[in-house]
Amino acid sequence: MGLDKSQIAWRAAQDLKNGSVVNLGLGTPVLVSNFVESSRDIFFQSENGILGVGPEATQKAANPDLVDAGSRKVTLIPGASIFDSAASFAMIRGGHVDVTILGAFEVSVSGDLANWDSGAADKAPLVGGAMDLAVSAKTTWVLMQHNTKDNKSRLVKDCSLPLTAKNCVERIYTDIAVIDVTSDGFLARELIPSVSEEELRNRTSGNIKLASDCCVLNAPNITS
Amino acid sequence: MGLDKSQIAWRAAQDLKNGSVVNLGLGTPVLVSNFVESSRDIFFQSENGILGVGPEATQKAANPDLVDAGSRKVTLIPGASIFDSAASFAMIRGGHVDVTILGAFEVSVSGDLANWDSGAADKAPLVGGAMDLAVSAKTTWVLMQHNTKDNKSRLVKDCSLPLTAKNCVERIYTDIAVIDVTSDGFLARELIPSVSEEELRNRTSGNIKLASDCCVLNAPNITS
Amino acid sequence: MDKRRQSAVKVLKEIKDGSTIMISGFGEAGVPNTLLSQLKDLHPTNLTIVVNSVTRPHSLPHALIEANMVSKVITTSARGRGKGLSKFEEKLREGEVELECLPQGTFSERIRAGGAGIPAFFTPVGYGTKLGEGKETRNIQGKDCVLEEALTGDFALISANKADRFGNVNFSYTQMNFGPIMATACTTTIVEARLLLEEPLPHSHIQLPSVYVDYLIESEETDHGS
Amino acid sequence: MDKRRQSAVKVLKEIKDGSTIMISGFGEAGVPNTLLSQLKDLHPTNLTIVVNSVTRPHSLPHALIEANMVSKVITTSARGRGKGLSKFEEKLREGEVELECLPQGTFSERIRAGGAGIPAFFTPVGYGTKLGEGKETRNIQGKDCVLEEALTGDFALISANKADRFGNVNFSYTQMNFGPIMATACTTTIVEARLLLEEPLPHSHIQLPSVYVDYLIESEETDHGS
Repeated sequence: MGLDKSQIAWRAAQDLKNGSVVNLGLGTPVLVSNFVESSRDIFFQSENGILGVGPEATQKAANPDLVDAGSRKVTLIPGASIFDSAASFAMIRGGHVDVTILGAFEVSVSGDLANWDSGAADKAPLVGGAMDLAVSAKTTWVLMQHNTKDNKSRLVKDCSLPLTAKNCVERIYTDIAVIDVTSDGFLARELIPSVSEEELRNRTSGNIKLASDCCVLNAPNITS
Repeated sequence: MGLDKSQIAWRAAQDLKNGSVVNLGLGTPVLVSNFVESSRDIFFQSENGILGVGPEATQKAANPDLVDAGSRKVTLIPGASIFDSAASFAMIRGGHVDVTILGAFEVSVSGDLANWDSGAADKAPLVGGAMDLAVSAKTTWVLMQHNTKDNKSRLVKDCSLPLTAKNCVERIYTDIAVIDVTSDGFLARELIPSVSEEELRNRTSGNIKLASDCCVLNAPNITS
Repeated sequence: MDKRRQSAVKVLKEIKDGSTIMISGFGEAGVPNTLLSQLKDLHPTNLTIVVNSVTRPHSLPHALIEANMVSKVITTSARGRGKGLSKFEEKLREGEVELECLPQGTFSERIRAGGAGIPAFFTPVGYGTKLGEGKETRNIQGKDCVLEEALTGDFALISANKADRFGNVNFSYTQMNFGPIMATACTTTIVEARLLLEEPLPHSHIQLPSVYVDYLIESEETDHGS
Repeated sequence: MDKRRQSAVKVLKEIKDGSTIMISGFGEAGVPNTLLSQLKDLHPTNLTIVVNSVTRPHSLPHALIEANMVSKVITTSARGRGKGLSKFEEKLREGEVELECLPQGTFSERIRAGGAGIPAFFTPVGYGTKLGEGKETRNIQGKDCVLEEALTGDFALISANKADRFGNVNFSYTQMNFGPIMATACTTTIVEARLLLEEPLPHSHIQLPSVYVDYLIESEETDHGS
């Protein structure tokens, strides 16, 4: 069994540096904030105009005017600020966000990201802030299932779906591994105990190697 | 005797529409605000970031943090707002200022304006917000002496000094006349009683005509 | 100077067929529901709407499309929720509505540029993607960019918290989103606010200066503080 | 997180010879005099300074030039007051200092672009003038424009009224001017403020968000309210 979504988010949270500014995408990425203690002074940016998103609001305290980019009613942490959308994307595009953590359909061996258009027939496009974030953040990480439901690799030689941005992903957290995108291809940094190097290769399209110091990927049990 | 600076400013003030947004340049233009009653709801914009500049502050009330673009310590009128320089020039360049009133060295018959570089040897340039204002305001008016100290016309066929902007001036208020810049050349709308049509022609370079309904330009005595 | 108006209908009647309308809102925050619901009744047609999202089938921006009032949508988020097609997606498939989908930062910046007198700008976002196709490209300061033009509109419909009679506006939390920039980019801006004040807002509370606002209408929503 | 520092000197020592420094201020409002006076003592050289005006001979930006610390000035207002030449104008004549003079809106927008990740933009301002010479031109949406590139810096020196330990900043009236945009456009931003607070500023008082601020120094000026 691989990691569940919360465990993938937990693992990514361990790599965030104290004091950094982080934008979380919808889905699994937004769970990352559950695993960051407030003492770490990490500021979550939400592209609708918040720096310093706090925990989701209780139903009682919920204010319909205070939502994050995923339309969750949220709170603010001490030191939070609010601004308009042009200022928010000036912040993002200007490179002032340290880490953006996004979901993805595919990531290529050269770090190309496809996460905005699933190619479903007649469904209209939805890009939101994904392109701005992927192009502009100092670091782009992806959280995703290693494989699709029909067992295709989401790590690929070339993306088959429309690109979000070229050459932007630095690290991928999947349900079975932590993988860096290097000039030499995918490099597994950590692997869960139940998956062998051979299985990892079989489940991955595109060139993948194990780092010489590749560790065991262990995540705690998380009950939500 | 022609109008003095206060009288030129007074005359221009008569043409401002109630409720308009107006930016005043240094020198004679800034005097225009002395002749606008607060009941007219005219909002003076100052390019350092004020909409709603009020009268100059008394020495007692002066706040060194509240200055206009001419570094005068000023007050705010009710409804005034303050913003940063990028927002201020977004307001100006975006065409949200109705009238800009500027001083000038020369105005050409096609409305070209020269008001930022006197051509003095070795003196460095100073452009400030003049180009942005002249290009972008819905209407650009000029207040200036009709002639230089050595009796050259400041209304010219072609500007000899470096341009501020092309084809921007709509109306000129001088010490002897009110003149529109039309596709047919300068058109005097008002002329002071002591100056004849012939004298106006002699004191003006470039094609100038008298409007068929040209009026007498009278200004009250102003003691400051 | 008093920009407050009793009747939204009277003001909204200025919106003719074929107008371009910008609509504020992100998620459920800052959507001008009072104005949109009256606009729907007035039913101008052939509108271009500029709005961040039309994903929610029960939202009023989506309702304008369903009511056959809209010929073009400029947005960042067009995909209907769920696997089936939304009414908008059906109209899109039938070619009844035109769509321009933009990255949200490009969407914001094009609107800001429209209000700020910047006719066009280069941005690295969208380069090498389907949304950058057909756009002029250039490498500037080492970055591959696409050229984007300013976006302007005829009417901005904005939701806010408080406004004074001069037209100065204050927003509540993330209600702000696209409101301030859309107000700068449109010929006529109509703001609905929960509280319309006789007395001027203090300058430190003003998030949208009066010069950008033409009419103020009382919102039918309740105040959520700021 | 606490960005407050006791010693301005320690922070300013990071400014090496050859750095590009943006300096806030319009008239006498918002000039970071505490930081500039200490910087003058530290005397880094070959600096490029980006500052709205160097017209006043007794101002500290002018003093940096007089002290032979500056090799290039990017400004909107270079002309010294009076008919004689200022020290800066003398150095300019002798070719000891380079000058780039910009329309103030272009100056502001290039700095904003630097902070906002917009590598270049078109503006109608300056077209057909001496300040537009040598710049690429294009007619867009009926307007003749020049192309302007983003401006960035190594250090921003900003004057403000209040700041909290996170680095959130509040300005007093027109003290704001170039402060917020310069802070976004520089790698390192140093803010001097009259009041440094342990408690966070309320979000509605924040005019420059913490992410843009690296160090806070107490200003030697007095509080003039906001």
